[in-house]
Amino acid sequence: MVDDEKIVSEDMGVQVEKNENMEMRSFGTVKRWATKRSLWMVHYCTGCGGIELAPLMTSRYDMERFGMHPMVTPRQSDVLLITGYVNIKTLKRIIRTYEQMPDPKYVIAFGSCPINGGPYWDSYATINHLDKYIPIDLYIAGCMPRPQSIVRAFEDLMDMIQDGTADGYMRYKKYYEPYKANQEKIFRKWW
Amino acid sequence: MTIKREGSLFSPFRALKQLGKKPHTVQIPKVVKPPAERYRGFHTNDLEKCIGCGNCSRICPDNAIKMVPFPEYAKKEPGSMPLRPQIDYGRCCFCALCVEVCPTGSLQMVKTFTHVDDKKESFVFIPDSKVVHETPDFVLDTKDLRRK
Amino acid sequence: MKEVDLFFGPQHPGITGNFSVRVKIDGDTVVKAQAIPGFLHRGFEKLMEMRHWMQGPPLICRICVPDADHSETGYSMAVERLAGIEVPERGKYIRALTLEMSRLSAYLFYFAGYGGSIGLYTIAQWAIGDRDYLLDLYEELTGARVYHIFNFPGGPRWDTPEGFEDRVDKVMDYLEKRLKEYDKLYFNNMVFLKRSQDVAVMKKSYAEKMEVTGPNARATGWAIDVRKDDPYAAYPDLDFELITQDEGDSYARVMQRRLEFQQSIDLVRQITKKLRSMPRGNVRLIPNALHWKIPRGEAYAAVESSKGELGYYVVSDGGISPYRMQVRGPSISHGVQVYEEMIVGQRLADVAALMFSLDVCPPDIDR
Amino acid sequence: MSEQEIAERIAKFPGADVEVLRKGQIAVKVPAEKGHDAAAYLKKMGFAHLVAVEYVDWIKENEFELVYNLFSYKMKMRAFLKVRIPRDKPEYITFMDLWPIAMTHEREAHEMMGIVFRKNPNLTPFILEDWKNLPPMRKDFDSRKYVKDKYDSIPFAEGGEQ
Repeated sequence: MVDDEKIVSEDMGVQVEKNENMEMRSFGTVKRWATKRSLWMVHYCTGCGGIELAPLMTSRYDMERFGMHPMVTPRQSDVLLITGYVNIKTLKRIIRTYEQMPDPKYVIAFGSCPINGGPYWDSYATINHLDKYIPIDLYIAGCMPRPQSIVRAFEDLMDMIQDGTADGYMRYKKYYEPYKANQEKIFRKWW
Repeated sequence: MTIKREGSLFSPFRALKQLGKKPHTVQIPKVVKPPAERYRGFHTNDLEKCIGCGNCSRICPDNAIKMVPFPEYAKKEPGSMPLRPQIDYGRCCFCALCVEVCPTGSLQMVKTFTHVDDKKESFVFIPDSKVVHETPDFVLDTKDLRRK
Repeated sequence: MKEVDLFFGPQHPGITGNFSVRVKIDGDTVVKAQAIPGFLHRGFEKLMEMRHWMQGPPLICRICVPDADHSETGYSMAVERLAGIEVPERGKYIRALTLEMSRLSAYLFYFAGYGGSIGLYTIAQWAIGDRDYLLDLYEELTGARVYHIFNFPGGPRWDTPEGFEDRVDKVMDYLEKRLKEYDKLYFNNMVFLKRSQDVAVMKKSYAEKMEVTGPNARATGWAIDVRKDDPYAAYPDLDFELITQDEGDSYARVMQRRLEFQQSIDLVRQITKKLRSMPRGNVRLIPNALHWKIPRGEAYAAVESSKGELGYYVVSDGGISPYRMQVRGPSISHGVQVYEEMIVGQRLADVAALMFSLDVCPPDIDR
Repeated sequence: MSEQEIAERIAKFPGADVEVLRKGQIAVKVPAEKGHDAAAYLKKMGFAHLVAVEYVDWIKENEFELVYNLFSYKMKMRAFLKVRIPRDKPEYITFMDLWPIAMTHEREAHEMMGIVFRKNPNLTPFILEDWKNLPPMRKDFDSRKYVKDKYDSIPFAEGGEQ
């Protein structure tokens, strides 16, 4: 068992190195352009904001015009939407989902609640600052944000991907220890 | 009021008829769909009119409004306080209770609603009468919709 | 054969909201199920003890997300009963208008969800798209799309804008026209019939035993409705008959909503007709929002939400905030125990479909 | 039937303290040991439906109050059957034999208030997960203090700047 784990982690190391090499070449620009044009998001509505995703995904505001589509599994997705407040029971699943997603991955937080608690600022069941536990690339103001705001956020995210400033997943690797320590303060046991 | 209980194999294809219709998709961001007249968006505050009473801060169910000192408004008129509201949009739930209890009517809500940023600090600001928002999207115009 | 444990959700596109079911399957037949709620728990009942009476509606509207107006109104009614205040006549009608529009939008969400869960994605596209016209109306009346924060203790916040009734009627005409197309595409569709007829039959006796309320109970032939049994808002003056079905299967549950959809359209038309003939202005009694004290006592108020009876039990100790407030979410009966029992013996493909057909709303179980 | 007539009929149950609250709502207080009998009596009388089980923490009197919210679709009347149990020993008997749905309500009351219902087989964790603190709906549980101690004390992962 131990040997297996070693092999896996070594494999991952090789993978990371390869990616960095690819970034070094000018091929990176093309790759980023291609990434931003086909963002698939995880079909996971974690809070009340999921209700505004429905008009966005369907005919009235039609998200597929931007090359975005809900994907049923996290392993094929690029974007994780945190749609509203995060309960501690959900946070565990969010972290699991986030860690399952392949690089590059982006997180957009909806509404007031993930920023500073929102209406549930004094609730014992919801965390107030989501960015203590996972890195977030973009915040959207509003309760709920209107579909226009969400579309704007997607556009901004695409611009950020093109610039290379949407680096949440790299920050997660860099600050992995503090992130993990914060997560462990919340949960007594993992599963 | 009963529905015929019979199915047909062609029922699913009836949707194809919709192909000839005009789409009802709102083509944002190319087309701007302005919000309604009563829409509760971000706040504006007439700093001259505001008397710093702090009613908004007390009624806020989310503890989002903090009164911050403004020394230049000190002793301007009797009964006014040198304080002005600072609003945290990481707390605000856009209920407009603060607008309802404002005795002078200086605190208002306007129709702009978009603020997207990667910095958390940008969600806390002191609303005043001119600058609705830090990002230039408060003009509902197609040209301004791209943040560049 | 070997039995397999399977986790359904919380990250699963077929699950309503954020919910999880742990099923034990034999082949693809479910032999045991355990519902795991709590992913949307926010502790409303605790938070309300720390808010003033008037600060309630901005928070409490979040109990059931697709059906926010019923949540606000139930709370407001309980507070009104405690304080002994009566809403002005026009206020009652505007309140009933928002409630019926909320029911329409929740039913459209329901059609979309059930259609999506059995593979009819066109319906999901249509129904959610049509729901948006109702949200536009809401935006015009209340100033927000989803959380309207409109029905306060004492009455609705504002009067209707000029010409609003005509625009409501226009949208109702549109929805009625669309409902005919829905009939052809959805309610007569072979896929829908095959997937829903004789699936998960709920008997009337079972519904009575397990205290199922709302459209699910009426689909079994049990004629109950809070609008009739414990009338509120403008419903005593409105003319409508209860609709019931007899079969109690998934088909009956969907058809129950489809028939009530038509009924709600008729009710909205009655309300707008009445609103036009009324003098404008007096809609709300405004107590002092900052220091409003409610006499000691307790009260219960229930509304017929799109999922069933949504009730609020409010206790006051004479202070400026509730001493205790408890919510009776409609899904607490049909979302946990009834769902766990009804799913046994169904196919795996129906786990999500049954959840939609019962209209389980996880946030009102968790609160 | 008016509220007064129904209240008089309920008052025939020994030990019941009946009060008409308002139109369509009657409160019935009984001693804790007679709660199950009173519930059976009310069920037989026509209050056949258990809408919810409410639980109130009266911390000054050192008691928990359980409110069985009953409804009669025939009489169109609600009855709140109230029993009080001591706060130090929060135990009560389950009403599952009268209304099967009481299982879920009692499971919730057990989790949120810490009341143990004897003979209820399913008092497993329901909504909360890994909860080791006081049951959250108790009055002596301070949510704001808990948030301050638990969530606000956690530092930002990326040096406090972000």
